[in-house]
Amino acid sequence: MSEMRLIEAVRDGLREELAADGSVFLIGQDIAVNGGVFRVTEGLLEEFGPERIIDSPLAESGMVGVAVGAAMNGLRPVVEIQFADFIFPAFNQLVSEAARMYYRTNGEYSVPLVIRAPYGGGVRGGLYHSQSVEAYFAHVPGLKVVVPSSPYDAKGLLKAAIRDDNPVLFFEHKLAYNTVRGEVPQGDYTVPIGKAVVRREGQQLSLISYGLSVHHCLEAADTLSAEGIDCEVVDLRTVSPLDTATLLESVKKTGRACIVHEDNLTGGVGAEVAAIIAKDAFEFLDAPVQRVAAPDVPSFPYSPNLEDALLPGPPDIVRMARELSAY
Amino acid sequence: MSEMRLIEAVRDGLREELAADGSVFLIGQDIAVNGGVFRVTEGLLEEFGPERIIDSPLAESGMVGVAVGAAMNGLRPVVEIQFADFIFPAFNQLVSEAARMYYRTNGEYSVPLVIRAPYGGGVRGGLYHSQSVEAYFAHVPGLKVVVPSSPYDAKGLLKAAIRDDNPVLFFEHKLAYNTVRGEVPQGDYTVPIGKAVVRREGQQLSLISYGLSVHHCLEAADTLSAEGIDCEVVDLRTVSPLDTATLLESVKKTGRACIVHEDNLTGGVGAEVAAIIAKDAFEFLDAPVQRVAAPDVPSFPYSPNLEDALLPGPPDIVRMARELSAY
Amino acid sequence: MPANDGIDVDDHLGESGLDGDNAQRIYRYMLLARAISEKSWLLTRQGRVLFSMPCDGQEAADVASAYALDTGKDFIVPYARSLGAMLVKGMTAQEVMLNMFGKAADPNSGGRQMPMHWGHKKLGIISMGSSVGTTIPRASGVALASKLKGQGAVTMVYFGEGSASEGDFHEGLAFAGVHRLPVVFFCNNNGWATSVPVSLQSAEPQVSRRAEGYGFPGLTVDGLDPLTVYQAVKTAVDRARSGDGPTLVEATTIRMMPHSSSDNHLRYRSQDELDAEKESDPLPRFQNLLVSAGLLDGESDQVLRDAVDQEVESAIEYADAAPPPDPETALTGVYAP
Amino acid sequence: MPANDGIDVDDHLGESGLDGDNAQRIYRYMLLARAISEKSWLLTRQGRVLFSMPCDGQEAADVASAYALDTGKDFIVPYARSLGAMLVKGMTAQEVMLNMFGKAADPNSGGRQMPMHWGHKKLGIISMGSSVGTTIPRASGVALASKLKGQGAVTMVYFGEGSASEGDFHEGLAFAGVHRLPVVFFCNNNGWATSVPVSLQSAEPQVSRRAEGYGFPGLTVDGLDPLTVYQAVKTAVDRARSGDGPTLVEATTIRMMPHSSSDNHLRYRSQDELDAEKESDPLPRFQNLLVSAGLLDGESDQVLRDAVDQEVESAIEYADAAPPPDPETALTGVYAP
Ligand SMILES: Cc1ncc(C[n+]2csc(CCOP(=O)(O)OP(=O)(O)O)c2C)c(N)n1
Ligand SMILES: Cc1ncc(C[n+]2csc(CCOP(=O)(O)OP(=O)(O)O)c2C)c(N)n1
Ligand SMILES: [Mg+2]
Ligand SMILES: [Mg+2]
Repeated sequence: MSEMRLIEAVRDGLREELAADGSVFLIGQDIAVNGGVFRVTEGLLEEFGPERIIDSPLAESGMVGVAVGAAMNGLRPVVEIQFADFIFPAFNQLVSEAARMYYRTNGEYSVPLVIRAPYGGGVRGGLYHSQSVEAYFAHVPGLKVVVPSSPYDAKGLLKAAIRDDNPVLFFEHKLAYNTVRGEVPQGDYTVPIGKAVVRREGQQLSLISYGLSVHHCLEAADTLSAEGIDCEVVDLRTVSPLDTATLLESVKKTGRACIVHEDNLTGGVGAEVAAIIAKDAFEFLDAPVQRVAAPDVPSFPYSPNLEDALLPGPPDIVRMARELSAY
Repeated sequence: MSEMRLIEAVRDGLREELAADGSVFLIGQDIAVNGGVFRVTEGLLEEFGPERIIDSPLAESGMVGVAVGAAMNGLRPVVEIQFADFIFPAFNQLVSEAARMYYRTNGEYSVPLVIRAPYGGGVRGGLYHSQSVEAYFAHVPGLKVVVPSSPYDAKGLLKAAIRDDNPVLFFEHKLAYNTVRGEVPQGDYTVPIGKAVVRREGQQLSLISYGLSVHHCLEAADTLSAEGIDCEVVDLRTVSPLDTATLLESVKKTGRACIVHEDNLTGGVGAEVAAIIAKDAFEFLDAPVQRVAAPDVPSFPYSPNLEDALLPGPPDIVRMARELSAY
Repeated sequence: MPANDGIDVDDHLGESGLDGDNAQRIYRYMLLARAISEKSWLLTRQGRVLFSMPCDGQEAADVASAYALDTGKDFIVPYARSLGAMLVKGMTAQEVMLNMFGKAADPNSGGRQMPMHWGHKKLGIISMGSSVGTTIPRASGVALASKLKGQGAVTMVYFGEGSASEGDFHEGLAFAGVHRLPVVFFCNNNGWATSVPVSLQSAEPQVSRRAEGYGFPGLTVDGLDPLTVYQAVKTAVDRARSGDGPTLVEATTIRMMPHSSSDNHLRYRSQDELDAEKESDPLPRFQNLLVSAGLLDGESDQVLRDAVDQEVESAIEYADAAPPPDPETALTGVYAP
Repeated sequence: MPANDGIDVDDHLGESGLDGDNAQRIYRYMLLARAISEKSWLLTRQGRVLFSMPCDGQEAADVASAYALDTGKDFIVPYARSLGAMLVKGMTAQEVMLNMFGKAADPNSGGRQMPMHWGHKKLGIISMGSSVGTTIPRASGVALASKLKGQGAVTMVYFGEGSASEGDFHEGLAFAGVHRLPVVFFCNNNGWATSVPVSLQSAEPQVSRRAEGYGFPGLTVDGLDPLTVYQAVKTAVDRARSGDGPTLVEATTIRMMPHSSSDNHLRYRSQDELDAEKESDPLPRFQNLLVSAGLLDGESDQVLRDAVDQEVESAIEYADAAPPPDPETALTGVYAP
């Protein structure tokens, strides 16, 4: 065990999988010589050489298409999209090809592919370097979507994603890279995809979240606890497929649920989670299911006071939790 | 008034807007000489000439990008995507450009653009000629998403879409083109975007839907009525922005809600509608909010008995309604 | 037949690098492709098959190009009209018909995809969906893996000139050029993307001229002559296999039939034009060449045609009777275990 | 200065079609662009501005190309490094600085976009986001509208050689070729896409060679010499305006600074290489040319530089003091009314 920043945990996971499995290779813009614009892949070129750490042309669709083809011919590509915002040119390759290859070939061809991308706001990145894009992909059967909140999970889930025979989208909050620290085992371990975890036990209210927002929930839970509101915090970790058992168990216990994410409200992952709760925990609910999310605006504007006006954070969660528990 | 098929109503709307406003033009694959693969645009080339009815290259991103540019220079492009399934190559142009042009320019530039596309299954079109894609776009602030169910609405909503200064996605169920008929006024009228309508009044259960599925709901409501289950059918017409007032009013009255769509369940429009109901009609609910949707499979497979196994239809709605009303 | 006029048949055969046996085999594959295409069309007219995309007019290009591959080792990334190449790559008439009828035993997709959406892992045929163009970077990816693994395989990807308008064409070719990948880009330029003529795809109708922008050779060949196609593709395949990188081969072909069973080409093409085009049908032309070369006569041709016909008929019979996919399976296989 | 060696300065000026006045104006715009770029960089180092993308090394290309437009009528679709072109098109140093500081009065986006994400409707500058390449079909669309409306305007779109790898490049150019649209595609080939050299974008490093595949001319010019750039672009603009269709002009430039204020180019370029590149800085080179032509001397140059400096300093002062956008407005303007 050693304490690591989230960025180091991701790098660790990549390095170990590259070392353990010769079929793993990385491709992305600026990931080789430059070590990635966030430095996630720093040092990997030196260690694994240019055949396995490939600087891609500025062409996301082609890059993902190439990765799908390489995966179909026995490799395990890990693609870095420089910012999650730039995944859209590759949308067709992901949704029409990667996601449904296994189904459409009746199980003949699988596509063991990982797409990593930094997501999220709060870094003054403006409308195109701040987005959360997980909801688009959580709607797509055949894709898995993972959003780790801790260094331990980041490494363990990434390793699981690389070994998974399905296409996995792996979103890393760029603000978490260097601000979120935690204990990470040195050697090999995986964290299973599709399993949520309770980060904090509580009796009165379930805060359900993923990624950086989990930390906002934990912070809010501390504040709320001082006010006598005892929150449970569920970290989904995987947003598709959802671990409905864990989240329902929590809500059935607390009777109150609030889903929290940084993505905009309408059609976000919170909608699906709320729909599941409303259906399967109906009898247990003491209050309406609530969501704390960014407003329906096209991502976060650049100017700090505009961005700060939109970024959902601990105060928003606290406010909603108070309202819920007073219901 | 005259009875028309839905396809004729769409064509009528296009023709009237082309005639009324010289800045309207159409672009799409096979829409000019061939009149569109579904014949929606038949006769328009002859009437309006090749400068306004343009056969596009096989390049959806380019086509939408061109349309965005033309819209920014004062025209009102109406793009036909040959099948909704082929909208994904243009995803970036729609989400990153069209949707947020107005916001990102602080209101300087608007993008008056309509994207029409036939959607939906039941035509043995297999995995790539059967999809519902509205949920992806309903998540995008800055876009409007319309799915008409009747010829009257198709014409009126299309005309409203063309006159709207925002990008509007307009999905037409390909099975409805020639099977759904209805009265359509000859001349000019519009149906407002963002307004749902109650298609059938009922007291016990709200079936909330859009597009072809509305007809499935109406059919199911007839069956259910014979069993003494009195359903209200709400046709959303616009799935983004949602007319929450109308749908909540219905659910508050009936106390039971089931959302129906052909798109796959997880992350579909039904998730958002369910989340809204669970939150804002909480006190009125006598049963959990339910959804009838396609299972989470990558669209409908080709083989008829595979497709029929997945297509949600009136029997599924009836079954769910019985369950709900027995709750 | 026009295009053979004035050409010394034996020289032409000799230059192509194909011996008589191989030329005969190619001819047989062309006959088989045509027979399947024609009969599939009829099946759609009878309502027994729901969809077809005829390859009539493309047999020379598809068969001869695939013939230049090491079929046991190389990969094909097909498109819907690549039937001829599928046959050369080892797909049987029966397998094709299982696909046409959407039956459970269809090795392409078990009835999950529309007819003529190819993919056959054991044969090295990389699955295609309907979204055109996506195959092109995928082919570069398959070839990248071949290179990294030292597989020694060449990947050939087929697409139409219309599909070459998609951005994925650009991105796929550029990548292959940079990494000198063992891939051959084979463009079937039949002049039409459904109803849209090539003149509306690009002001430069010759797709091969784009290759130079990616730093590798491009050439346009007469796609109606299998010998010419074979020779050009063989050179490209050898080049790829020896590590010299990709080639873009454009074969000019004709589309003798409508785009698909859902299309009516008389809406945008005149009967006269279609009749004139029929004159350059690659089949009688190659038949004549083989006759001139003493590799075929009226009798042996009829024997061949009867055998092919019989093969297709029994494939149809078999496939028609084969069980459809079990509806229960519609829900399974979304995720690999 | 190297590239002027052996060239008759007056001939060169004469051939470019620019008179002395215009040459001086171009020089001033270049100085202004450089000064803004340098000072913006400093502002990021001071933490007063949060982001910048320097255009140092590109001033000749950007300014001279835009100078070939009818700035009152034509359209520009810029990219982040098009500062020089923005100035020529009428954006003031003050407006640029309002943008750099993300202030409410920023005409580009009112502080909603990152710095150097241009767009100014009144000036005919079509808004850009960050997703590169999307601008290229957009430019064809602006030009299509010009053509349909008989507007008589030319659209010029700027992008880097890296961005030319996106599929949208292909789709945008092909469309413009087919419809002979009044558009000029201006590629700034500085050899780098952040840390990725052009050799990894395409095996053919000259982007202009792709034009022939779309049926219109492409050419590569020395982007460090404003006269050459002006002349080439003027020809392309005239061609476009007269209805003869698009041209792809590639200007080879240098990127003297890191990709952006978030980048450290020493991670992938050596100091030696950077030092060597500095030798071809377009500014001293053009300065020398003007001196040789008798259009500039030490004194007038200093006067100019002081004025430019003053202009930028007061723009910074103004912008720094200007009010930021009202947080309440963050929620508004998602939909046009
Ligand atoms: C992305 C996408 N857009 C549109 C279509 C509809 N479509 C199917 S085939 C085709 C024309 C293809 O033309 P070409 O590539 O020249 O091949 P050909 O049919 O002529 O052999 C079109 C438009 C599609 N399948 N995929
Ligand atoms: C679609 C997309 N992918 C990635 C990026 C990140 N990015 C911004 S600029 C850039 C390099 C651009 O290089 P080039 O086009 O050559 O322009 P230059 O910066 O050299 O002037 C990259 C990769 C982006 N903005 N958009
Ligand atoms: Mg074609
Ligand atoms: Mg560059």
